[in-house]
Amino acid sequence: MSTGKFVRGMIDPERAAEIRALVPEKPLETKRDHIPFAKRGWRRLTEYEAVMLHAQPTTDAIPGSMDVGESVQKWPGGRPLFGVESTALLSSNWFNFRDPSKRWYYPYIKGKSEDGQTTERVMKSWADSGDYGMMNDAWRNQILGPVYGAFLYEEFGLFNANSSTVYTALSDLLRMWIAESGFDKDDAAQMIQTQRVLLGKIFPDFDESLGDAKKSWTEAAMWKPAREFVEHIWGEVYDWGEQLWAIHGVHDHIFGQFVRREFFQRLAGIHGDTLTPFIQTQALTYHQQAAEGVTALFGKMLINEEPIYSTHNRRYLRAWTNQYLPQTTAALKAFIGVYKDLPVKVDGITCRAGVQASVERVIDDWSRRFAEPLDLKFDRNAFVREVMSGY
Amino acid sequence: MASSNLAVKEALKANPVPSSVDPQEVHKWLQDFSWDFKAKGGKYPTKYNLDVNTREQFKLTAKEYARMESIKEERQYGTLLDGLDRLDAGNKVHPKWGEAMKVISNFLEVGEYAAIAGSALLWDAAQSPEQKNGYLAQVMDEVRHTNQTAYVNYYYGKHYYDPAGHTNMRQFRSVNPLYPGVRRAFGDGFLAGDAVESSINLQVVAEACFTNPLIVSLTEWAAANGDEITPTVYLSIETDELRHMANGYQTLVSVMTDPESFKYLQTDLDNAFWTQHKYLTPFVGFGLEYGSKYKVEPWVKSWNRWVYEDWAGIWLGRLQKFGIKSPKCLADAKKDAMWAHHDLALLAAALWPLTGIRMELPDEEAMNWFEANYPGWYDHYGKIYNEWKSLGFEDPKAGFCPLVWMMQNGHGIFIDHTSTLPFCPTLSKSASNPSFLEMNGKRFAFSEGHGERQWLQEPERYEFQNFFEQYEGWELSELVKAAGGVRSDGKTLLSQPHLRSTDMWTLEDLKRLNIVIPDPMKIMNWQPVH
Amino acid sequence: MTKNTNGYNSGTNAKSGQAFMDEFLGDATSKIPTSDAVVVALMKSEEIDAIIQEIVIPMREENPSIAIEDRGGYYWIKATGKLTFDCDEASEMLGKKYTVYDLLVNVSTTVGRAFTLGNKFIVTNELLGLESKVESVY
Amino acid sequence: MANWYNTETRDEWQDQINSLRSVSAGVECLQSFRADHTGPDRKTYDLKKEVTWIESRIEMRLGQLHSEELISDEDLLSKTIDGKCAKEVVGEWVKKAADIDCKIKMEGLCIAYRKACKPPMVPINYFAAGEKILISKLMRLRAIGALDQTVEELREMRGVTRLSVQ
Repeated sequence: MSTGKFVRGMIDPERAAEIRALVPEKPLETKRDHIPFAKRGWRRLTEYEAVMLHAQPTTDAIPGSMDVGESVQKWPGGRPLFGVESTALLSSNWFNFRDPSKRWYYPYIKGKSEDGQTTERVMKSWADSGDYGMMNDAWRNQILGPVYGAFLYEEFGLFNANSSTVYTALSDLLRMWIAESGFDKDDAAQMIQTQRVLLGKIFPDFDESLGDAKKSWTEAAMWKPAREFVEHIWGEVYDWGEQLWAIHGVHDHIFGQFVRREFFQRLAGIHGDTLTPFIQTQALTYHQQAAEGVTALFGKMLINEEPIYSTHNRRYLRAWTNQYLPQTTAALKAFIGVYKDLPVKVDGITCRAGVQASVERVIDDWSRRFAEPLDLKFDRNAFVREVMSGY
Repeated sequence: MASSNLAVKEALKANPVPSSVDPQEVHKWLQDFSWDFKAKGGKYPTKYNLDVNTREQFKLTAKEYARMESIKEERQYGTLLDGLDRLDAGNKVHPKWGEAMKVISNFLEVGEYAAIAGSALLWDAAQSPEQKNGYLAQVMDEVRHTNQTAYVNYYYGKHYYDPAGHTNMRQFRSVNPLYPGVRRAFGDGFLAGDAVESSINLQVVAEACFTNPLIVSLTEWAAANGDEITPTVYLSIETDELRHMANGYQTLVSVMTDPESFKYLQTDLDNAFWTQHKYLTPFVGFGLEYGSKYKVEPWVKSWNRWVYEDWAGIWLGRLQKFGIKSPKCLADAKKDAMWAHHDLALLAAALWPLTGIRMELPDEEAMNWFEANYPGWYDHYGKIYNEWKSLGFEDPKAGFCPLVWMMQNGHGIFIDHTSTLPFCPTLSKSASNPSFLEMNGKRFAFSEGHGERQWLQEPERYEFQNFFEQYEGWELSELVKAAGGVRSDGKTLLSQPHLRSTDMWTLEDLKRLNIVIPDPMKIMNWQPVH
Repeated sequence: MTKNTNGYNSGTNAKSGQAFMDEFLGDATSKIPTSDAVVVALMKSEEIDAIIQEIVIPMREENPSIAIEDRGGYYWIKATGKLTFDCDEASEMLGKKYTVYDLLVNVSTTVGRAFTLGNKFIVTNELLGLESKVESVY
Repeated sequence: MANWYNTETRDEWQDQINSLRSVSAGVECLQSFRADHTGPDRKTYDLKKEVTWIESRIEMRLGQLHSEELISDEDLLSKTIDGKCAKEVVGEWVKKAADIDCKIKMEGLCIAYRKACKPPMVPINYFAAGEKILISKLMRLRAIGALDQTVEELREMRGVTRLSVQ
């Protein structure tokens, strides 16, 4: 309840009358379309895109920028705040990117809030109704303890790797989408721990602390290639295009999807664990949205619709894929040994044929989404053979 | 009450509800989320070692952050799109203010946008996972704020009777001589440099100090002038800023406990304070006092409360016992708080065709208010405004141009090479100590010594083209037209020197002034001082 | 005019015109001061109006230094020492679930060190991390 | 592609850049452009309105020519544009900085590093890693005592000439 002491122009009769007298009968300008100067890109701007496009105050050295001149204050040594030096990729207009999920802050954050609210209800129901009683003890203590816990580090590491991509990306709509993808990774790591905290409350024998998980992540052979990928991309790669491609376009679409979907989501059920699939569904959705953005950025914007630098960009994407695919292969091969330790074995799912089908599913999906549209050549059967040699 | 609650808490802790997980229960594990490896560490240059054990004060998880922000968004857009829409709020704003918001919100957007990347730089530099999580939330907040500040222009563009300028300021600002300054302080200053220096610029000075008057106090001026749109958005923006201020504070904590790091801090603090103050003090004061019909309180008093007594006193003052000292520029900053916005207002009026807004000179009532609160104002500024008015400042047929008047009366305008702000040495009442220098065959102008020091110490950071250099040789009406400064009738200017809907200036009127943009550092007879 | 030294227009700001200018620019104020106060701005809303009436105003009994000012869209509060907003208490008073993060929806700014502690929101003059630890209830 | 701002100078340079047909020609063009027109030690400020725009267009063209070369992926990603090991080249610059304890000398080295190595001369992953080390050192050397030097001392240190209007 306001004290009413403060004089507000809208409701104070004297001021309101004075203001009303100044408003002309007809608007002074009939055109109300926002940023009328903007290029359409590959589709009509959404309301959000009209609000955001060209918010980035960049120099005109970055193709597509609206500003003129040079950035005013630079790093010591002379590095500008945003510069084309930050990636080997080239574009005729960095401002052409449009997020295919059409997410902007409000719907994005609302969606995540809804995910959180649903999780709260699901966890309560799962715990109160005694659903947890179905869970296999060994699955809980040998898999959800160290293995699921270790996967938290993969997600958290990839979250950190996104800091430099948000910092250096070359246009506004692109930066928004990347920030959301980075935030999703932080969330995915935290949701694993949220689940583990709940398990710790329900099961006296479950230790939610992260000591064993971290030990597994840093020392176990099953995580070594994946961990080395994460460490490399987090600590040593500066090219933000390379980072995005390597994270979302290669590693996470093959290794991450396998671990989340083919391993945890699929196998939890046969171990009486109905909670993990629910939690991982969120991470799968987040990955899907990241993958769509990657497809739009690399496939559509930088290759298919790029008039000048398409060949150049394809060359780099191929080179990066050739660099990171073997490491992803090694990561999956090392991880796949985990099937030996599964408490419950089900024919057709955990047997060699079942696992090979899982491997084929992720690699075929990757091939269809990323390799084929970009004309990236790789030996699919050799990939499957190599991965399965770790089984 | 407090003690009984504590008992409840303690009981809950001993016997936790097993079916739910509090966000803070998850947050307490964040410090264990990281691991050590050879290549770990920030990717960008820094002088500092950030402590891996630094904590974060708000203890948010991603999901709880999303829930909280989602409520903010629902309330804000609900108010705008339902309540204020039905009230026709866009047309209940005093035009003086509705025009000022064309520039204020757009310029603030520059800062919010740069802060996305600035927070990402800190997310990269921080070693403590809690800090990284806090900086990440700030990245998302800054995405939100860019949306919000832009949405104020977008909303005005849809609902206010003069959308021109609200819709296309992102293009026209390129020719506004005040724009490079906001790019420097709010843009580059937030992200182009040492992460800790950026943090001090962004979080410790711009956010903890200047957003209070810029975003909180400004809503009082808005409401007083009939604008309920801006308070709805800006007060909601500021609900995120306190976490950013805490982020900035923890950045300081994370380097203060390390003597090797601490020794670099005072230099960055002094530089960041001057960098931000140099732009924000005049810009905010100008926006509030000259962009309003109905006054709230003198800018210098707001400055005294928010900047000097509370920010300096509560933030820096308490840190003095840990070795933080007063910025050496503080006395000059206070003088600027009194006068710099009046200096800027005079130049903005002189440069009106390039501002993109309709502005009018202070009327008698405003002049009285200025004189009462800034004794000596009339003799210095008021007289000039009255002379300009009598010479036909508003009249498109009079052929009067204040820029020409200034040159004819020996009042040269230069651009300060560090802050990029225009200044007029002969008419300045703020902390002024102009100097003109030549190095490697190029001439540079500085309005005062603190900025000159910054340039002399790090010249390669300030290699840029100022307004005069960039547009030298352009005829004024050609420049305005090229940059989108004309309305949809193809002739009437976006910018106007009055608020009426009659006698509006056209391109032809501007062309008749026959102004070709000069570079004063080239055309004047500069000689070495011996 | 309030006599509270934390009042909105107390100290130098109680003066005006030349007297204000002389004090503001005087030598005595050319160095940073040290203040033990904290400031909170609460954006007006249903819940905040109730919290001001039922929680903040009664706090003055224990801490008379608390000053409250209506600034149009928000309430400005300044106090010496510390301000603690207990959201369990607010929840009981509002008759609905109201967590500390719900309160933060309408906390428009703070000056001082602000933090959450369980379901409490606290702004303190203490230097967290230097003079005291960042505590957690968990 | 271009926004509202364009000049004849830019058009002329764009034609010249488009006519670059080999990496070696591009490298020569970029190196001489950077030496003449960029940084506080540039030879001339004649192109100051256009400098970052022209430099970026040369860089983009040169990057394109580089990726068209018949070199291995490994060489594309890890060698300098003239075929040297990027890691070693950057290592040499870092080694040069090791004994410098003068901020002016360090500043000179950092500016020279940028002119010589900024992509596409050296791939960003190597260039930026080197820049991190060099600039961190420069910033440390600069920060100590920075507030104690008077403006007059700084002017002398820079060798600037004071001007006034006659």
